[in-house]
Amino acid sequence: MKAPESYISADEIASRIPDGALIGVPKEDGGVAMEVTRALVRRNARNLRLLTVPVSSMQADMLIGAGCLSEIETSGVSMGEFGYAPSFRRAVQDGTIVIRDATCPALYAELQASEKGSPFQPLRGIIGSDVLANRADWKVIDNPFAEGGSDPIVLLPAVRPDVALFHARYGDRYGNVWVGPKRECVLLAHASASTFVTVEEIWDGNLMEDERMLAGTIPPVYVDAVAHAERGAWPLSLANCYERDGKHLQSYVKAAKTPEGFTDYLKQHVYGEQAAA
Amino acid sequence: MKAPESYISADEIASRIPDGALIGVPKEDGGVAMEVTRALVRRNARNLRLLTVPVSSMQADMLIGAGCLSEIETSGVSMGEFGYAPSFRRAVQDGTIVIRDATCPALYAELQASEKGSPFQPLRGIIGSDVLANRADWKVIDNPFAEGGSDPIVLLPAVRPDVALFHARYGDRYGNVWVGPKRECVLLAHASASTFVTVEEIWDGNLMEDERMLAGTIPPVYVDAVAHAERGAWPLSLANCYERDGKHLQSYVKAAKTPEGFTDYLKQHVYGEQAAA
Amino acid sequence: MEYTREELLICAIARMLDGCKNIAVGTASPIPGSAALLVQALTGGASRASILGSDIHNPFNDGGPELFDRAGQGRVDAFFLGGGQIDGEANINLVSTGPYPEPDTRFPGSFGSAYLYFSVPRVILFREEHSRRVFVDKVDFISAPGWSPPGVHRPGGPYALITSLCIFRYDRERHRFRLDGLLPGATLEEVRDNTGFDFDCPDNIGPVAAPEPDKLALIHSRIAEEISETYPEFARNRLGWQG
Amino acid sequence: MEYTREELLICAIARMLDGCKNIAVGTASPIPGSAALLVQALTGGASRASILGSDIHNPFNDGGPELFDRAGQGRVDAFFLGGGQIDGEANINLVSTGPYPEPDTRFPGSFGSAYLYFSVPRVILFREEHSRRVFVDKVDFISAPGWSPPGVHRPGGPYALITSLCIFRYDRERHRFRLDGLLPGATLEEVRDNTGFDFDCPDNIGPVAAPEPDKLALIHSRIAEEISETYPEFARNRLGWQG
Repeated sequence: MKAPESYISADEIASRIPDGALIGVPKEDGGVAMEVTRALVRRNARNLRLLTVPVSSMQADMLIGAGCLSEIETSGVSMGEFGYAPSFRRAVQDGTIVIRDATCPALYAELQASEKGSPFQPLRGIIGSDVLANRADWKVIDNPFAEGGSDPIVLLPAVRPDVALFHARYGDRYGNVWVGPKRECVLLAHASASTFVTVEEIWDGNLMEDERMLAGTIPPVYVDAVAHAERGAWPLSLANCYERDGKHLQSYVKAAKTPEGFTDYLKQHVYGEQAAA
Repeated sequence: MKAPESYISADEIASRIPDGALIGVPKEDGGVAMEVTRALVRRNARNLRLLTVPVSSMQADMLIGAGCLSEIETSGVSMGEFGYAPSFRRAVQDGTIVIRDATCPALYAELQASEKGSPFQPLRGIIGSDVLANRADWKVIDNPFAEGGSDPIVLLPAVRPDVALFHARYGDRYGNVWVGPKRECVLLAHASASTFVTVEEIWDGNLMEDERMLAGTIPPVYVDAVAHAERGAWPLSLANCYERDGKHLQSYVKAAKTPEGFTDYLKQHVYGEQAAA
Repeated sequence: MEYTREELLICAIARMLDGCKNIAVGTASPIPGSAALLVQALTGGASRASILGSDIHNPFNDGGPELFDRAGQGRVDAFFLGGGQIDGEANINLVSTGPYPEPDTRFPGSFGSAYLYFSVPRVILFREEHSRRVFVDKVDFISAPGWSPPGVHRPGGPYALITSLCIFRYDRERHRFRLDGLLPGATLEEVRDNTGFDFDCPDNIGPVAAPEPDKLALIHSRIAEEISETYPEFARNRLGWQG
Repeated sequence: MEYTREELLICAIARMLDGCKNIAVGTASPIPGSAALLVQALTGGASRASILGSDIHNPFNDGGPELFDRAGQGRVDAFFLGGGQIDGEANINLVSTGPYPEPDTRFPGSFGSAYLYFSVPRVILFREEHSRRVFVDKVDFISAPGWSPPGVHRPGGPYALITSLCIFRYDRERHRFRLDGLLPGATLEEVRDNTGFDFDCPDNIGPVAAPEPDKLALIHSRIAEEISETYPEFARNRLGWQG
């Protein structure tokens, strides 16, 4: 089915994400907008700050390798069974990127506070870790509901990304996008100032009017622009649509181990004529 | 389709809700388990405490009229366009029930704290209201993230219902229930110690294996027992299934205006042979 | 030009919603709902109406907390509240009269007022019964206060009060209502006689502006149809909808 | 009876999961995942295995926060963690070696450890490389501490540490590991030589108990098949699955 006329392209989305923006993105299997990620590299984006919800793989690594990021807040960047994330590791070791180490539920809590317009959310745990010791923006208070004795608890501040960016399974001509059970994408859209989405397929009909699709649909009040990008998560997976391209990921990890190899990879797969070959 | 053998009856659910239990229920259009409500009246339940999420109509009113409740925490009990809730009004005015007045988002916050295992959740607003003045269990602290000057904010304690009780559109033979976009029911199931559900229809297949149903499905890890109850929300509505029975609600309101009329109503519609006529 | 009281109020409210991007309307509110839909129609959708109870005119789907979350984020610009009692400082009482918790008359409860009154910039109070029973000097129970002391985070608050006799505007600096216009047939004396609180009044209080013809035409066609989904009897009996 | 190291470890872990109702297994964990599935099979589902990355053996569907919410409620009884470094007090480091934030070697990050180590009663540390590089006297960065002072809410914590040489149990009172059993071929001396922290050791340290025949049979049939969905190569190469 043809994309609605209101849809823009992945490159147009990239051009609407300004340098310096704080971008929230889902984890590897959550619907990663890789086509827009490549477009950000192509448009030579700079000083972006990435908030991974709560972890990332190739998306973060590629943006770091291409010099698009000045900062990353994350609970982990890894290529999973393909090994460590080469550009991430290099940049942190060389001190060329600011890293804000977090732990998964703390990142959800920061977004949930933003979703509610609350200044903070409490979270158990974390106390005594160097994660907490290195986060001046996280606070510890005494639980006011504790009975007898001190009961320290961490408060996470609300974090409102400038942009939520993800890839969804369906979009319709009314501006709805369907993420199914990927609640992280719903959270990201609710918590962020603006939301850009690529969709794999065009849904014939109104997703908000289909009782079965409704629970997994994000309505247009939260969505600023949609692009149609077939295989838009490639080489990562899209649930119930395609698996990740393990061979390609392996070759990426191998290439990215050196800056030269990474540059060659970009030439071939990002600047090349056909990215999603 | 026949109900799975693991299903029990609405009356069995009522018998598994012990006297004194704190029961969380959704609002009028959220899937109200009216058949179990009638069964609770039939089994002469006593000292139940009701937490309405966040408001209620006939369910709360009938339980109050029948003397099943000792306490209610609510943001509002009303029969909507059919007028005030007669048993609720009478019981509060006569002081025969303990009322814990709340405001809608505070009730969500109390459950969300329970869902996360957090001791509390912050919420803006409320300050200076008599709602807050009458809730010794709600606390006000100074927002630790405020820059310069005092910034009071309310903290709501986690509230964990003993029982979540609601009516859902579908149940399958694997113990899954489908509530579609009724996120309050998901929240209730997550936040409560146990969950009892009546379902309108039996779904042929596994709801967790249907990509389109997945986002609206509550898996069996949260569900303690399911009953099949056709028109189980009657005389209230079930989304995309049936409208509320306005004529019946009107006759209920009229009857419940006196204790005698209420007793007659119970005889006819709760103790009678065919409740959902 | 002939028009009904409902049409007058719909147009008056629509003027108050000027510039609001997101307008939310609660239950049992056909007149505010019609006004919100009117503004949505007039702005070509730039103003978005969210009618609680409507399947079509409600662009949300994420359950009960969503409205409050959006309000907390500053994403709801206008909302409507009523009150069993309303006093001169715009404190509203949706709970009970007399002593608490064992009152003389119990109302349903505070609903979302104790939150939305703080978070929504333009809260329009709508209470048709204009009597000293409703408009009191001091409410018996504050479901939500009309104003808050400095230091309390409060981007929202009361904007106007609409009754069957008149329209008041609320002065947030002085915590007082100011009479803004009379409804057809109502007099200043009648308003004073039936209002239990003190309010400001300009020297020459005039009538509420009549509905604009283009708005009236829209109300009779598209708006009547749209609101009929949620309030069929109102659309038929009050707006003459024959669909 | 012949068995492989993997089969031994699966059975050893399964014993540690006795009585756990909800067992969650994170990514890249085929051996813990097999153990969890084994316990699920042995208990007829009374113990429930939740394998991250599995479509079938994951009874949850509400997105990323759900695991942490459930753990916070006490609804997760056992979980597995690793560590780039682990020290004698069971502090774990998933972040980096050397100075922070510009380290010598950067690992992926703390993931959920700083939360789950506090909330899950039985956290089993699993780290096959048994070397002084991994098992250090003091970790360079504490992703999650092995113990907390009194007053810190902490229902969870470390339970055991499994390596390619041995199994340690953790003493929560003394914040120390105690050697519990040696893997086939490993000696106490070898463990001492390759462990950078001090640990307790009973006088007669014996081997880890051999797999029970009924468990071995299950592993070769049902468990191999079940784990093959998430870890096909592991099932094929390590458990001999030919499905």
